[in-house]
Amino acid sequence: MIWGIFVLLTLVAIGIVLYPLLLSKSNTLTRGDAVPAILADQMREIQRDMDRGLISEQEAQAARLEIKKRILATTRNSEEKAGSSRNGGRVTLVVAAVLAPVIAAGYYLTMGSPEVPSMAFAARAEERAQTDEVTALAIQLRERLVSDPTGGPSEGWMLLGQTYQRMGRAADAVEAFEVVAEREDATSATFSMLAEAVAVANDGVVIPRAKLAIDRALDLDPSNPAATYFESLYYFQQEETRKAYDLLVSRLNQEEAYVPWMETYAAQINRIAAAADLPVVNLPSGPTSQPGPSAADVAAASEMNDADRAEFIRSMVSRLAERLEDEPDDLDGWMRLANAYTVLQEPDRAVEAYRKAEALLEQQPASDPRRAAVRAALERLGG
Amino acid sequence: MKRLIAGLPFIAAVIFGVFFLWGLNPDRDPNEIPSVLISQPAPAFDLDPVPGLETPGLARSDLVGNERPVVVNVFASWCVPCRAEHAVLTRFVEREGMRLFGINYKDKPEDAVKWLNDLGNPYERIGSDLSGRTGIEWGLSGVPETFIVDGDGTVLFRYVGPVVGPDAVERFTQALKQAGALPKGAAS
Amino acid sequence: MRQLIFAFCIGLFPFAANAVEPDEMLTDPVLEQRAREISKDLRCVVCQNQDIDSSNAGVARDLRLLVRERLVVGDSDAEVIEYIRARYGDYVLLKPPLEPATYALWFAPIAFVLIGVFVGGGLLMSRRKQEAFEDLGSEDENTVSEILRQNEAGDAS
Amino acid sequence: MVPEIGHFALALALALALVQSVLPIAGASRRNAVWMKSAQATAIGQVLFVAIAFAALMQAFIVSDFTVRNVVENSHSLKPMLYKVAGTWGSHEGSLLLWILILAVFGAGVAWFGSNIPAETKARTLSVQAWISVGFLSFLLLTSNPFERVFPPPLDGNDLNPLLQDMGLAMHPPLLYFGYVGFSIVFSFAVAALLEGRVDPAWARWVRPWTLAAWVSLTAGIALGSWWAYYELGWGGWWFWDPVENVSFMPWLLGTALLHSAIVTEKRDAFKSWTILLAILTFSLSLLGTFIVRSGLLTSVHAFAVDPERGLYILGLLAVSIGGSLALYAWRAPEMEPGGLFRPISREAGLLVNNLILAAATGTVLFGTLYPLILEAITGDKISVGPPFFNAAFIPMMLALVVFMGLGPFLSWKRADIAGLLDRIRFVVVLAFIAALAAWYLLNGGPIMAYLAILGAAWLLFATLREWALRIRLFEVPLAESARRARNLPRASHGMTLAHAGVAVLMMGMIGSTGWKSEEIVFAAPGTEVTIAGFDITFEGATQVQGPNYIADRGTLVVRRDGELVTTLFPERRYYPVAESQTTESAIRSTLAGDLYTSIATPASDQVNNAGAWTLRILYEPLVNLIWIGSILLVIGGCLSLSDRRLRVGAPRRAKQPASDAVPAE
Repeated sequence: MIWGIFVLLTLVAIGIVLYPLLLSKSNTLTRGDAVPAILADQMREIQRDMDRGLISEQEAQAARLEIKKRILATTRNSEEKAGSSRNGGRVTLVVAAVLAPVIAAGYYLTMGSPEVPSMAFAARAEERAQTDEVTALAIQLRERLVSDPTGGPSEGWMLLGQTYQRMGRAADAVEAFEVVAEREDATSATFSMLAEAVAVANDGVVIPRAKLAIDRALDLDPSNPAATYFESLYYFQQEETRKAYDLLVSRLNQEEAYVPWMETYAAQINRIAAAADLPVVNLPSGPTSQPGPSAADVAAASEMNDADRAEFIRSMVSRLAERLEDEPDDLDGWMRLANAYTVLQEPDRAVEAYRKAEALLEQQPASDPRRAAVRAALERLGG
Repeated sequence: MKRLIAGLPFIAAVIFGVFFLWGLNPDRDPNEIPSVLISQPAPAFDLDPVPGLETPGLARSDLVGNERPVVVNVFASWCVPCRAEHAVLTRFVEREGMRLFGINYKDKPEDAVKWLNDLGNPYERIGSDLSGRTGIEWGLSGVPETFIVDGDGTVLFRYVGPVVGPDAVERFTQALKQAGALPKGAAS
Repeated sequence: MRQLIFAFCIGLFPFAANAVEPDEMLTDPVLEQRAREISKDLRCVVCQNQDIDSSNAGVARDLRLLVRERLVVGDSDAEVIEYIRARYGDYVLLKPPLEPATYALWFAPIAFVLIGVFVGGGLLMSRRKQEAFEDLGSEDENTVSEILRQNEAGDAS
Repeated sequence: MVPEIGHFALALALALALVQSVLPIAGASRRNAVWMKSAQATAIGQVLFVAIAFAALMQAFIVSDFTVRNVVENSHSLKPMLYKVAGTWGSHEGSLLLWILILAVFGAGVAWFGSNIPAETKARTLSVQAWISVGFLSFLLLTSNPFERVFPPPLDGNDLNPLLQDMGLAMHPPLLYFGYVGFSIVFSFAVAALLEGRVDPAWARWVRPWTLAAWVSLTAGIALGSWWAYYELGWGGWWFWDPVENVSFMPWLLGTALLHSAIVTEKRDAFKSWTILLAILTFSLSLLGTFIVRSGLLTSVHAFAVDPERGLYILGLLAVSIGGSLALYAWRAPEMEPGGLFRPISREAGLLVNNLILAAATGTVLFGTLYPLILEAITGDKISVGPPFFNAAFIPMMLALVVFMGLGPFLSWKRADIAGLLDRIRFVVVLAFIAALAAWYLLNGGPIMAYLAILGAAWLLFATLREWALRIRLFEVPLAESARRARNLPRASHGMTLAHAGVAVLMMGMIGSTGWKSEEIVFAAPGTEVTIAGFDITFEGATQVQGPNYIADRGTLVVRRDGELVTTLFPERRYYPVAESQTTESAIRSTLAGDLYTSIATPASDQVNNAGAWTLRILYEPLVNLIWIGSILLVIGGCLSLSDRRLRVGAPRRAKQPASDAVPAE
């Protein structure tokens, strides 16, 4: 379709260039024709002015004389050149008619994006509805967590924080993560997400408060890639470029196989490298989609725009579910999924997920607090 | 003569063109406002501390008689670029031994206190300029601005806008070194 | 377009203010009038090309207050302007002072007018000689009237 | 898909422009009729393709297609439809596309309507026009592509600046561009004439309608911009001598000079090289304006993002077009024969003075606008050149101009009869003085300059009317005869009368609103009363109202005079959350005698604010509407001249009928 229109436009352009070939040869207007017409009009104008009494007979006479002289001059001038008009050069015209579309097509093929579809705002209602839904869900989730007398499950707060973060409401995300950060069950990821949210809330600056969270995150898990990422960002902002660079590169080198966050790492390393004239890194191309939101996804989310974030949120729950299909032994994963479904008000699925978690908990010591949590949840859900 | 007159517009156009080319120099900021303070004594002022902070207030007398030049930074919690700059200034204080004084410009004290608690407080002294009058004395055109003041109270350098990014930091570092504001043997 | 800069000002300064406000004004109408006039000649340093009298920026308000303060103390208009200039330099004066650096600016209009007088006068003098009336020869006269006749239809309406 | 069609159409337009920039002019020098004729088709083809591109961009704005980066950055789904449409030219890229569209429209206009222009002249002119097209199309495509795509698209746009969400401003750029860019074709005519080495009365006649069309649009555009500033910015000013205003004003001043000097060229075959120079310089100043607005060269309040690469590209275009044309001028102009002779007191001399004053005024504005840059380049000092300078330098020149404006139409060509002239204007001079003295007596105060200006405006108005009365012999012959004479006058003559009278009216508006403006600024709580210019205004409080994409504080002001209700005004202060900016919507009671102008704001001081008070700014601007009325008169006058039949003297048909001595019936 689009190429058909391009062809049509091109044909029109070719037709336009070739059009003079259709014209008759003789009707070229020359100066000798055009100028006296105007001068004659001026003669009439003088007559009219005289009739109106605006100029005297003597003035009119002088003016007429001037114009007559001009008419004579024009006639003589054009007589000299008359008759030399040619009608050749048709080949040139054809060449131009061919060349013009070639230039246009050459430009367009390098600069155009014919593959990108148009998307009118009105046609994207579904996309919007999903975003609105996420917003509504976040509100519901928050209400439930706040009204929970036990302060709400940490997983719920984490989910809320991540949702806020992806909605671009970093300050709210900080609040949510901080609830968990003060609890016993805070993990390394809790702190690295908190650090990210704090940084995003402060225009991307890793302020001391964020640095504290990073330190905690690395204490709990020195291999947390998101924490290292933000630690590096901190040093980068402190103008300690070399340190920032080395941190990222050494963490990258610890991995043997491809993991998705490497893309983010590589991008940041190369940014630093460009600023500080250091060698760039090239990632071996790996699988492009790995299930589950990883820490680096979170890091990447900070560089996303709002729309990307919205997309990210929507897919989060389903990605988690998909991942758990492949990794059915992830206890915390099932807990988180169950919680998410609870919030999404899909009790059946929530129950199902809690059952999976319950099964896995069989292998855990009886004192594991998660047992109680799952039992309580199942009771609430009537499962 | 006639030819000369006919050529005048062309010559004028070329002259204007040269000025335009100069004006397009990317290093030139048409919004930059020159300072009259450079090489002049720092203005007289005496500011109270920010209520709720333990950091003492700032007056002109604090800028005089120091063995090394000191840095005066005008900041405010409502100023977005100040956050980014804060980290850089903190580093200069912690790592390079720069002495930093602050003027808290038209800021609510409680906001300023919270801001400094969040970000840390690298300032030796902070004067609270609630009315903005001291800002005018310094010829302030926006926040943040950073000055280097010599031991005898002469303003040596002024930086308009946040000292953020390699170019700005480089310029600022150069100015600090030139002024001798960093202790000898300091790192970097 | 001017207001785009306001947005900029609001970003830079905490309190989105307005142009002159009643609480800034002096009770003495003569002094107030002088203050307004002075304010119109002072440039708001954050809002490009705007005088402090109409600027909404916070610093413009501070400057307006300062101008009035100086007037109350008894400064002359020139002294007030000098006071501000001492802090912000020539840049704040919307009416550049007459000094060597601005001679070219201030004398340019006069120079332009003088050039005009010179060129115009020269032209008028050179063109004033009386034109000789030379009638066309009869042959030319015929050519012309033939052409005129051909073109008569062109516009007859 | 649609944006891609637009993009491709632009590429085709560039290709056609390339053909048009070479073939016709080569045809003109080699006398090849086919090549020359190709200009007409390509010129019309160009406008077709650029219009397709423009329509494609507009469609993207209308449906909020956020796969187009330009739409994302300058629109929002919630924006009212009208401003979505206006968003098409709200950005640098879109406005440049509009610029190019208008460029193509003028080229096509000459191709379509210029049937009375000889083929050679037309071919050269259109080729030169195509050079400009090639320059700007390549600029657009290489540095500022309006059809850049984003995929996946963001959910919503970043909004257009709320200040631009205003009818006046939405229409202001297209009109202004029509003026700016319209002078391009005059420029092309001038360069073609230089290449051809000939300028004559016929040339002036061919150029005149285009000059007029451009001038009328520019006049309307500037007036509309000024009007917008007046009611949108909230303090009742209408001209600020901002660099951006200046760069649109300079082509207007020179364009006005060109309009007048071309008359001399047309009537008397004189001022030829001067007219050519004006034609080149007028468009050069338009280009300069484009450059300044888009390069960030000067500190100005301009809407376009600054990009040094773009600045360099436009400077390159400027160097080629302005430098090239002026070099050509320096080379060819001295060879032009001087035109007819005239006496120091004659219509020619009057127009010469008019031109010199306008040129000096343009030079002053140009110099004042660029002086800070020049000084900074030379000494590094930064200074400001503001309204006080421009007022001091510009106003006296304009007053001198007004004197000659009144005088000029009385003068006859070649040499005027001084005694007769004095006889005719004596009465007018006396009347003007009486008017000024009456104003002095009645108004009792105000600046001396204002009275001088009143004298000037009165002189101009009376002189213009007197001259018109003379033409139709008003009161000398029966009224019916006068009416017949008025009908028979060429439209251009009425046009001149209207335009000159418009200037007088405009001046009165300016004088009234600057010299006798009154102002009250108060903190108002509900119930506060303010008295200004005979109006008693009661503030009844403010409420918050929700607009389509803004929240506003709306004040209610009841206006009474002598106890009787006059009107109720609702000034607003709007906050646009998406764009995070505020606008002032003043409420104005407009009458011919003056505007009661009100605006509302939140007080700067928290203390006052917390006490529930608002800052009310109430102005009375006497006669301010005369500024717009005068501008409208100027525009109507221009349009009348444009409709003059003489501008369309057709191509000669070889007359078959015998010559007749009869005066053609009119």
